[in-house]
Amino acid sequence: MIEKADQIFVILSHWLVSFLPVWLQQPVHVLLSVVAIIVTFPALFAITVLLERKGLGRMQNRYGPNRVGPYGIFQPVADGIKSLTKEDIVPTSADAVVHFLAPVFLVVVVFMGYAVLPMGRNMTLVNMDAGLLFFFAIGASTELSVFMAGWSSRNKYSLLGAMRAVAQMISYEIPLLMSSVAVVMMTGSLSPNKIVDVQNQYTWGLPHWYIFTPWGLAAFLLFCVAATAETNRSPFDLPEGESELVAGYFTEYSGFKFALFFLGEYVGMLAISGLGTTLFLGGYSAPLQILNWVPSWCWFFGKVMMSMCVFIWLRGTLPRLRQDQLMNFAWKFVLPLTLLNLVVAALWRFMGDGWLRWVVCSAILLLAYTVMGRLGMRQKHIAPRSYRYAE
Amino acid sequence: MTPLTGYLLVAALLFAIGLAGALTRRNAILVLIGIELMLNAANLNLIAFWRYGPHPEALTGMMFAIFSIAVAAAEAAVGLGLVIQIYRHTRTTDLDQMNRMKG
Amino acid sequence: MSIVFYVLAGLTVAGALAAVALKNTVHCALALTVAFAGLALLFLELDAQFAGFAQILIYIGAVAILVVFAILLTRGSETPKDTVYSNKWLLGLVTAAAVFAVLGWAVLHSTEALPHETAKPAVTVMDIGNALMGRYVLPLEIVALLLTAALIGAVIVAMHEKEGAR
Amino acid sequence: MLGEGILKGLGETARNFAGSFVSAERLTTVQYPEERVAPIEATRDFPFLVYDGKDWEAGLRCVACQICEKECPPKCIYIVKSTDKKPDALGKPQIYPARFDIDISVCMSCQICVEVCPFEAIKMDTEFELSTTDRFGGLLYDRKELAKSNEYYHKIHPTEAAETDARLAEEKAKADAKAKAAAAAAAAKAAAGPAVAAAKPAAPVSAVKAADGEKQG
Repeated sequence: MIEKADQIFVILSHWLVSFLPVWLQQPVHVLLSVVAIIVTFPALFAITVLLERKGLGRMQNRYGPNRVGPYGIFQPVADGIKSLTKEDIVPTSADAVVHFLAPVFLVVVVFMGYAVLPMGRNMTLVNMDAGLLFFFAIGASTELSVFMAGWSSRNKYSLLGAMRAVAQMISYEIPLLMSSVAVVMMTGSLSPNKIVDVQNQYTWGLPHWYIFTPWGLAAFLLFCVAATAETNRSPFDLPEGESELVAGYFTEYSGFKFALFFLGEYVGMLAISGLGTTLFLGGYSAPLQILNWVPSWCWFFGKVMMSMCVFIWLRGTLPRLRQDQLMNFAWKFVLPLTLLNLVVAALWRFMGDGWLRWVVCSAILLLAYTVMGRLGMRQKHIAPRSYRYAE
Repeated sequence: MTPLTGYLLVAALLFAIGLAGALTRRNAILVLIGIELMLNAANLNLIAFWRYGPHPEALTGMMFAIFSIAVAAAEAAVGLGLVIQIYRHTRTTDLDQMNRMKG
Repeated sequence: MSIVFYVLAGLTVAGALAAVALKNTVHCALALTVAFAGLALLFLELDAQFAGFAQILIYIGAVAILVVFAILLTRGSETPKDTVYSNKWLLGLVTAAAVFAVLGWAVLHSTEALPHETAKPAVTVMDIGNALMGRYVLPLEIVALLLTAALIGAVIVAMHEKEGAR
Repeated sequence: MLGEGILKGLGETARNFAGSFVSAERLTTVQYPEERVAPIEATRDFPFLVYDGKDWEAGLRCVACQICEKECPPKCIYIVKSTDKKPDALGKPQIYPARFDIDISVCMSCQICVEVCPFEAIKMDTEFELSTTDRFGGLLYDRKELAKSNEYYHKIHPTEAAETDARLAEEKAKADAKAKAAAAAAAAKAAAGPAVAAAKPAAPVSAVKAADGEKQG
């Protein structure tokens, strides 16, 4: 029975496909899983929106939305209907084609990222052995859609917002990649399935998740920082800083296209937290051996929603970073630490088992963290503002 | 018309388009775009020959293409850096007007 | 010749033509991205998975954005006043056509040295890793050196002069 | 150590988050239409006319002296005096407002009309849910809608109402005393009058006219 619950989706899909002629079965099977993804993740997006608004409310000592339906459950539905029925105004000076393509391109690209995430035991849409590289390649092309949106609106604020967003995403893409390279080094394969299988073993009931190793914890924290920046969230949401940039690159968007951007951002967040779970939190493996009876996909979606709650928690707490602080932090703190983490991961691998490697690796990382923190991020002497007027 | 010749023809066409772009366009960046296209055409050739070549397990073609992608990215970066510097110096990216050697 | 190849080839060539022929430079850059994407799909069609993803990651992820940044920094996005083509554009077209003619002739008349249909090479990332670390370790180090040099070079070239010398 | 501040901040929001479910004093939100907070006594929204007794028209304290109309900064009060008179609380016949309109969409609740009103006739109400569908007529209140009983005034502003009533009662007492004294003096003069009148009937008439002349000057 437990096995059936775990493989419920796979069995369901095979059962549905069995009615079709043989040559049609494989494409329809893939089609079914694609439809499943396209249905579940926007549903998760709706839940996250509700969680976010209620969570932020509770953090600020107030209720969240509780008027639309019991405890505000239908609030996402209301938001959805509102944004769908809103009039879609396109500025006359905007470049219509690129203006329309930007959100479509963003959503398509973000959904393609889900093809490689292992959501449960043999529940991966496409089992590529270079799956991780595919995910990062897809992640890299979201910047282009951000730029297209910013430039095509022909509006100073949106261009400025787009420039900031692209600069931020590029400079945080390298730490994102480097911190996952550490995981790839330890597993020896780029395939997310293999990464999860390696983490799925247990000693004394405790799983081999990478987050429980010093270099893994460091890589996970750096990955989270880079992921928050990559999806323009919480402390790094400068591009759509409402206070100074109106709404950043999607100022000139309204109605359905704005909803698409909103969807793209949240589905991107879900994808990057899905990847974080796969790389560091053992994808669909249970936290304790005795809990293995719970279906594997429950763990995956549980961990993804937990990381979303952490995103929301960060958003409720941290103020927005200034652009130069943001860049400074990326190039002078996060990147060196990720490179050092690669060295520590190598050290961890070749020092063999035993407590020594725990001590050495953690010592190096802590030392580097304090030194970098004290040295790099000390309050530098702020030079008087120098203005450069347009020549 | 074996698949290989198909790929080679596409690569040749891409190369010709890149060359045409590089030769006819006035804007320096468009010339760089033309050069990028030519480089990509070469990569396509490499991988086509690797795929339909005698020893695909030797990976020579693919490795060559990967290194060529890396080098082309570096070249694009430096090239665009130069273009920006020239623009900042002479206020124009129009190649026809860059005919003076004076600094 | 599978239909997929024709579709992808058409996409790539259309993207390349648009990248070269369009008037608005930013549209050229976006068309260039379409050409890069078409090429990446062609690589995947040729079962060069690693090269295809590397192409997407490097070209669409970085080079396209670089080109677009360059266009914006040099105020290229405003529509130019005079014609977009240099005044010796005909000569350029003729040379390009000649080059294509020669290449096409060479390709079509080349002897059938290579077999038509070879087995699909099962290339895993492990083999690429071993090749990179084994046979191609020297080129790898050289490329690493070159990339660092290019990184520093590009920054120095494009750095804003501190003393504002005009 | 870099990151200490972040952890402290996260701890604070977490405490808030958990606290809002547990401790009542953290979550101070009042769900407005269902739960209501009793308005504090000094609340003031829009003016209303006070009337004594049962019949609002007869008991209306306002004597249409139009001071509030002149003093009202946004000029939202419009008074039309009545032609006849009606007895007020002290029994003296007074003019009353035939029309007394306040446009509460213009009124800025500044309470100047209450301060300047010598007859304690206009006070500030605590009623604020006055939204209507009709933009123009709906918010123009006439005399009938403005008039509210003194008991209602006691209900919304107890202390202030008590003071006002005390002051009115005192005035009434003073007026009664004066009236009584005047009546007594008149009675005494009436009693002494016939004796003097018999002596020189002609003299007092010119004296009274002279006295009137002085008073006029």
